[in-house]
Amino acid sequence: MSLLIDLEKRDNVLCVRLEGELDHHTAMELRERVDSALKENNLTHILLNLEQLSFMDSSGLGVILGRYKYVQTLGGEMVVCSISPQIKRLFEMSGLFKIIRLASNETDALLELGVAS
Amino acid sequence: MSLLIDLEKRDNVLCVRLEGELDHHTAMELRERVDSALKENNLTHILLNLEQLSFMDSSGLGVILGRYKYVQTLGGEMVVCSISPQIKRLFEMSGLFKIIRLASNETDALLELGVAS
Amino acid sequence: MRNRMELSFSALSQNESFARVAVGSFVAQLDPTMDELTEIKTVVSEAVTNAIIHGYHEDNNGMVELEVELEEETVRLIIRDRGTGIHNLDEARQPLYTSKPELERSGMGFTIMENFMDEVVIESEPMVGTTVTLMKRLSKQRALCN
Amino acid sequence: MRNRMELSFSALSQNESFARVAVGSFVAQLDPTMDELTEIKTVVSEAVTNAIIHGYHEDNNGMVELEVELEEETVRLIIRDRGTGIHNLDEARQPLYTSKPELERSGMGFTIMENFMDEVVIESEPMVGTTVTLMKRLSKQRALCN
Ligand SMILES: Nc1ncnc2c1ncn2[C@@H]1O[C@H](COP(=O)(O)OP(=O)(O)O)[C@@H](O)[C@H]1O
Ligand SMILES: Nc1ncnc2c1ncn2[C@@H]1O[C@H](COP(=O)(O)OP(=O)(O)O)[C@@H](O)[C@H]1O
Repeated sequence: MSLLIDLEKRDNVLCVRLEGELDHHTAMELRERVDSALKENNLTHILLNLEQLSFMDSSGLGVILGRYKYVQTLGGEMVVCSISPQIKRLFEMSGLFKIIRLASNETDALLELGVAS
Repeated sequence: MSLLIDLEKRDNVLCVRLEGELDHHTAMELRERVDSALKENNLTHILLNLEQLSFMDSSGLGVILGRYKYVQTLGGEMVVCSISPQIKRLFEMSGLFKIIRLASNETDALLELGVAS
Repeated sequence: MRNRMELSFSALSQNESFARVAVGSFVAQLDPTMDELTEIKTVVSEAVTNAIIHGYHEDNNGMVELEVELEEETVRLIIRDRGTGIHNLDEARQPLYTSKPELERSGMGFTIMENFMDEVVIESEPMVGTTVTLMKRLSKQRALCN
Repeated sequence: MRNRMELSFSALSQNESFARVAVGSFVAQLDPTMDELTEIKTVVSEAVTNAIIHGYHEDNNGMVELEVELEEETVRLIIRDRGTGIHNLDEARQPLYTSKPELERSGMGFTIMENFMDEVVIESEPMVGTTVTLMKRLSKQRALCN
């Protein structure tokens, strides 16, 4: 697998840490694993940490937007943190940065989601 | 360049340290650099350190045998040291290990060539 | 010196990363910057993914074709499928347009290609297939002239 | 699942490492051991170098063709050139035989292929070209059965 997905529960937040490459192939697995972790643990918020992500393309934008829309239907929120300049460019190009909240690191992201770390 | 060639003069020995990949493409440069360093410095012995060599194929066997023959015409000797199990297999397959002296590390190789380190 | 390669592979999603590695390793011969290399890998990923998802509807009997030509500081890429083709090219090129929202596509593939490359030409015919031709001039040689 | 790729590239020596990276990255999908991966990269290097040096005499208008097919635990490789061909195949396969000693060739290319692969078939016709077909079964699946 070229994408490692690390999932951790912090209060009512699912922390998702990605390492490797997020493309169409790996996006499908990410979607499944995140959605079922939310359901199984009855969580509504997502923290998405992209610090160790070495590659992302528009399929990554799609799966991130998809998770954002999904937690919205649950009344939850999503914060994305630690994104590289290259991935930030994709967020800007697509306008995603206007709807998805960005934080510079995980601590800030957890604070935004109301979890004191 | 996929092969880094480090050359150092120790007494009458040319120490050649390789890092990266030794194939037909990089063998041509190795031959030129080693032969001209021998000539310019009037050296007759070669120590070839393969510790950092990550890949080698039969073109590597050819250039090593070629240097061995060349120092022989100069009345010199060659010792190869720090070779990986994978490269050792190629030496065995070709019978090269019967004519070229191997040492487990650079200190031993220098001793074999009469240089105290 | 001119250097060319042609690559074709089964329309399987695990080949998306393979295509990026192959093109990246070939283009690395021109010594691009890290950003340029990432941009090239990204557009390859976009066009190859489109061929697999849209061109072949993930039928892995389809073959995705790729051509790369290096000449001086210029990288030319062609990505081709012999799949469904595109009915309305103007619509397809719109940012955020996607014909497969159910697959959570972002509709940003063509927009990214246009942002990252110097030239983007899309030719497509329904039932025949799609050919995307991309060109990028690397900065390095011009930087050396300064 | 069956996965196939075809690759062709200019007969330039800098493409030898590119060919190893491309094949290595494709075969990595079968999760070979490090030794198996090195063996496969080595035989690709041997056959591609032969096509460039012997088949095309380093004329970079020539194109080296490569095919890789993965099926279950089996890797099938074809390396083809449309160059000079081999006059005497039995002689060419001898360990240490080389027609270009002046280039410091070791004459070990075919011997290495035979040692590292489970099947080696060489077809060649003077003035038409040479096709080397190689097959290797990876150990992993069999290890899992134990
Ligand atoms: N190779 C292709 N074959 C058929 N249709 C395509 C192809 N590439 C793109 N398209 C069409 O163009 C649309 C926009 O493509 P793109 O901007 O890459 O967004 P996305 O892939 O996210 O849908 C696709 O939704 C599809 O309808
Ligand atoms: N693709 C080819 N086209 C023409 N001749 C070839 C080709 N491959 C091998 N040969 C011939 O077979 C001989 C043995 O090949 P090999 O064992 O790889 O040794 P080497 O490449 O070191 O000469 C070569 O010297 C050459 O004469």
